[in-house]
Amino acid sequence: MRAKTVDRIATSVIIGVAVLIMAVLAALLGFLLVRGVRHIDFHFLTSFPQAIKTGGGIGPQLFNSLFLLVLTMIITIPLGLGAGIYMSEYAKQNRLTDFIRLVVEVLSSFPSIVVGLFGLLVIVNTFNLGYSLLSGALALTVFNLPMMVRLTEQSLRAVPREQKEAGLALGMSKWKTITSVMLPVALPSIVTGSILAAGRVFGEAAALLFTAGMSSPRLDFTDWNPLHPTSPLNPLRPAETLAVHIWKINSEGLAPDAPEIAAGASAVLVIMVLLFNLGARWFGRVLYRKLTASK
Amino acid sequence: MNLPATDIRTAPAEKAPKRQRHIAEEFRGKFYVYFCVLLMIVIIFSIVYFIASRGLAPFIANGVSVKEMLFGLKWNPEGDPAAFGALPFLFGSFATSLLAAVIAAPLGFCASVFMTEIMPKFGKTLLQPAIELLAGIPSVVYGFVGLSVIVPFLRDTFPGQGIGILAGALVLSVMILPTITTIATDALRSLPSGLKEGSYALGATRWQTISRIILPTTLPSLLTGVVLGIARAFGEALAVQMVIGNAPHIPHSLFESATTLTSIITLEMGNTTSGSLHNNALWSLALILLLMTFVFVFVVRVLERRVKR
Amino acid sequence: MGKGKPVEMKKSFVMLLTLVFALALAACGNNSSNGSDNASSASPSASESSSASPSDSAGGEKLSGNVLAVGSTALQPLAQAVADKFMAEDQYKGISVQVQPGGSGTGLSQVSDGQANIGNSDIFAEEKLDADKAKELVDHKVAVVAMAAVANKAVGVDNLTKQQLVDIFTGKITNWKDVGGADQKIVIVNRPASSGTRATFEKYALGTKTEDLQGSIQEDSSGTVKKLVKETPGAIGYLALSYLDDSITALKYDGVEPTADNVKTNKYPVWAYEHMYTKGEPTPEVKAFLDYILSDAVQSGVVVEQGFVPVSEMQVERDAAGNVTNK
Amino acid sequence: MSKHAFYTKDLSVYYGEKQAVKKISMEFPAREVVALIGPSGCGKSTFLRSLNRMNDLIPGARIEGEVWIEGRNICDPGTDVVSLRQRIGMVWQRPNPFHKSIYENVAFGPRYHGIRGKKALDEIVEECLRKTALWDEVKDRLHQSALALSGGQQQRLCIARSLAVRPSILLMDEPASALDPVSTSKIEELIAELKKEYSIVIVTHNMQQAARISDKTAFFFLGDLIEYDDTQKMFTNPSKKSTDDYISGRFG
Repeated sequence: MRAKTVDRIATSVIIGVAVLIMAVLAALLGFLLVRGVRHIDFHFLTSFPQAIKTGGGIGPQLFNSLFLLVLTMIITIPLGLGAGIYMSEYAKQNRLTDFIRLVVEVLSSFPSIVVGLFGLLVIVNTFNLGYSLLSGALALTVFNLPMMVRLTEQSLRAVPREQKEAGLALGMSKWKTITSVMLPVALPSIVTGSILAAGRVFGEAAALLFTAGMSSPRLDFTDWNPLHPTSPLNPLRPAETLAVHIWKINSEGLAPDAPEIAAGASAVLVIMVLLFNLGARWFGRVLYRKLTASK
Repeated sequence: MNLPATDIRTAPAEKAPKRQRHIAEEFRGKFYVYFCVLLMIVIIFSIVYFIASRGLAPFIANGVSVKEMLFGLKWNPEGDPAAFGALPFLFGSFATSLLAAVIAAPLGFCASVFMTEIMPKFGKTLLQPAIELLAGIPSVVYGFVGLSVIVPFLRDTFPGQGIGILAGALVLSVMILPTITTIATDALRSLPSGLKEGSYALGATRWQTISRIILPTTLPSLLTGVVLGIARAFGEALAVQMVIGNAPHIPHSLFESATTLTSIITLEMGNTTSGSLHNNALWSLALILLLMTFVFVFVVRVLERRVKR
Repeated sequence: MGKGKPVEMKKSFVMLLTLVFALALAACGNNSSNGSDNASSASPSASESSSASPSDSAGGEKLSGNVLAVGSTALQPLAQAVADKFMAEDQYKGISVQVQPGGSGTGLSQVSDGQANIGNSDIFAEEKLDADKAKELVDHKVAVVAMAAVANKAVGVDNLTKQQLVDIFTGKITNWKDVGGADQKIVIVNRPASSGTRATFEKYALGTKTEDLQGSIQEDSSGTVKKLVKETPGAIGYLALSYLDDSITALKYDGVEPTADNVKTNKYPVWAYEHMYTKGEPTPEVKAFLDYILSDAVQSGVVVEQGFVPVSEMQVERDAAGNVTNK
Repeated sequence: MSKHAFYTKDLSVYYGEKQAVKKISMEFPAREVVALIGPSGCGKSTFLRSLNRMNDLIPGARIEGEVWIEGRNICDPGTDVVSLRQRIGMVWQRPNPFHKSIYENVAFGPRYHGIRGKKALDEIVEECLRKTALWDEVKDRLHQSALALSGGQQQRLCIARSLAVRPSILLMDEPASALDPVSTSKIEELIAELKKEYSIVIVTHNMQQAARISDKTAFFFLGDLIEYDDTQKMFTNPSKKSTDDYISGRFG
């Protein structure tokens, strides 16, 4: 009898905690969205920020965040796939592999600020890339790479062994088997995972303060030549991302409506992360269905 | 009978170049993956090298003693005499991250038990995405919410100014909850179902099964999650800096301004000139952060080895 | 297979070695090219600026190139606003000015190392850099920033003497009632010890260096300081004049109100120059920008709008050691 | 064509320290079906998988001895395993079509081996699908995903896929054990058809199946080849007692 009472109490505590977590999340989202959403309109999303006047927008920041994300992914995905393929297919069971595994683990747990400082010292100063999108993308690659490697490794390992053997049995090289037979099977989970990882890149700020910089040149959205300094596509220009912008206006904002802009920008950021989350699931499912089931 | 083996690809002469092709293809592929792996190794070594090259300078070139850095109570690198005691920062970092883990760990365990044992369907469709969403929210947003909600709440409820270790720990606990929960959930899910069913078959209640069978067997995995959570909390910079107050002292209470390693670095790095002793002392703190990462990874490894056994 | 394995391992080892070697080579190549980059142009993103017309700008030819200004977060909004205006001017169309915050220290080290063309700083270079490095830098004072001690509205005090301020910031006075205000514990919202703003405040308001007190708050950013002072009962801090508004009380200093007019005459002494440092004499496009920021239109326009005091209107001058002379 | 498609000589396979296959020498006649039978873990699958060196993939696996196919010893370290495997088709217990369309599943191999041109590929696809009696079932949906097919169809597609690269030998590892009886009988019919062109080695747990489809049967036990003879003799009058015990169901 007593055991049953204890069981009932414990169960209700656990359910209580689950409810609490949901409540915290709901409150958090509610707080951010309620305070922020009413500031979001087309003008806010597309116009330039104002230093001391009201009515500033977050257009360039939003663009920078997305562009930085694309740049980071362009660098990370091929490298991450390569190293992930190594870990799952080419690594032999020896000390070297253990060591590489350790490297991946350590790399993924570096604090972002340490990576940012490293970026400042090496990428920004020593390699002389300056505060730029490229520097930021390289620093973000440092975090994202281990995630991508693990993701690729796990996804490839989850591919049934018979798939690989089927490729090899047709007389294909191992490399061809991996890239043409195994990767397509692993693709849905890799895509889902990397979109989720991309969401994290989107919100990163600490490392970018030191690498991508905290301001943008006055972007000229009519000039799409990547070599021009004010072109939005120039990877060597400094760029303030949305997350950095929130940090900056929270700390230094002079505009009278700085709190509203911060709230609006936070809401945009959270909505983007939400979209990434939902998008990743949806896209992964669609991709899986497309690659497996009949149309 | 016409052997199909010879009707289309007939000439053995054709085989030779083809064989070359697949060998070349394999070589290119291998070269590429080795390059990627090597790049990772180069990255990690250069991170350690560059940070150490700056971070060790105060000890080597300026004669700051390691003992002072680790156990000194006074931080005043531009004072006369300069003082480099980083103990308050170490204390702040450990206090906030451990406290955050103390808050988040039970919550995370309960959530994962809920998701695996009590209402798996609801957990999988609602709670799990919700928790993953918590992981995706940017840290600046957490700092913003902490400063706008948690700090005023603590200020009104408890003595003190609201900022301090508790505020930092609360913010961090929400941030590391996903890490702990996800790993705990994975561990619980991977339990052989026979284990549970055996226990139920003996007439044990759900809670008895959970507390006597499930938690003990998954303990190392659960601890792994907690350690990873602590590691994340330890390295978090902006969110903590916004709510902790940043006084370079060991606080007397949870509601008094304190500093962490990360917050002092973000606070002062921009104000110091590169190459100055003060600047290098900050790099030393970054080096400590780096070394702590190694410690955390080591602890996780030890725990994982126990899981495997 | 038994025999095949070592062969394969050897192959991969050779491959690794080759890679290491190739990378090392690439790194060397990179370094040397960087070195030459540095020599030819001051700014990393200004690889095109070396092609800028060198010294014939007097001939009325259009200038072009990149200018990178890095440093003080306090100066950044002003510099950015001026840069935006500057680039909108027809005759400077070819020049691209980029302003980066990052802190005075970063600005000074980057201009000194040649990574930036302009180093923005709240303080004199002599106070941060080694003497020989500081000597290479040329100072351009572009504005004056004044700071006011500010307090939470509920403390019931609107004036503090210098001695009272010192006592508060050194922890001798811990309650507002001791300076004639409400019975409320004082909460200090300070800047980090390395901050230029704090250095100015200590030098000209307190006249002494202070140490961080137990329980005091250190925030580097004006926005956060303002928020905390506004919300925390009994809080005291200090802010640039541009951040002052009705939500907080700006304290008089020895009875003098912190206004631009009082700053110009040095009646209100808590002010400092905003510096733009260049390494050696500025290149033509940098000079064009500096001249622009010092032009009357800008000084009486954007500078005042942003709450700074124009340098030209200062009736006194102050050197790095703090000696004041009348102009 | 020689009498033997291929043969092994003193072939041993080790997993780490454990010897899974013990010095087996066997000859496989051309264009006949050889069934490998024996209780689970007797080494028959391992033996099969070492015939195209698929065991290379398993960490810790090691081969000793010789396997001679088309005048080459494939266990020789210098052997080009990749080219070798093209000559040996393989079919697994569980159907494992590529995550591609039906057409691509078949065309993928030949295209990799250098056959370009839509027409040539189309011909191969049709030919292989016809050989596996799949053509009529799928000819209208060649470009749909192969994973939408039923299990039995998938297995036949996998056979078609391996035929497309023109092997001379087919290795089948319990190809029907995951299928329903109807699909199983289709596969068995197919095997009977295919042995006109290919030498087939099949691992099976199903005694009746071995008796129905094979020309010769080998009985494995604990890594040893106990007996290898014509199927008819094996099932009616085995020379070893343990073979008799196994076939009549007294153990295993």
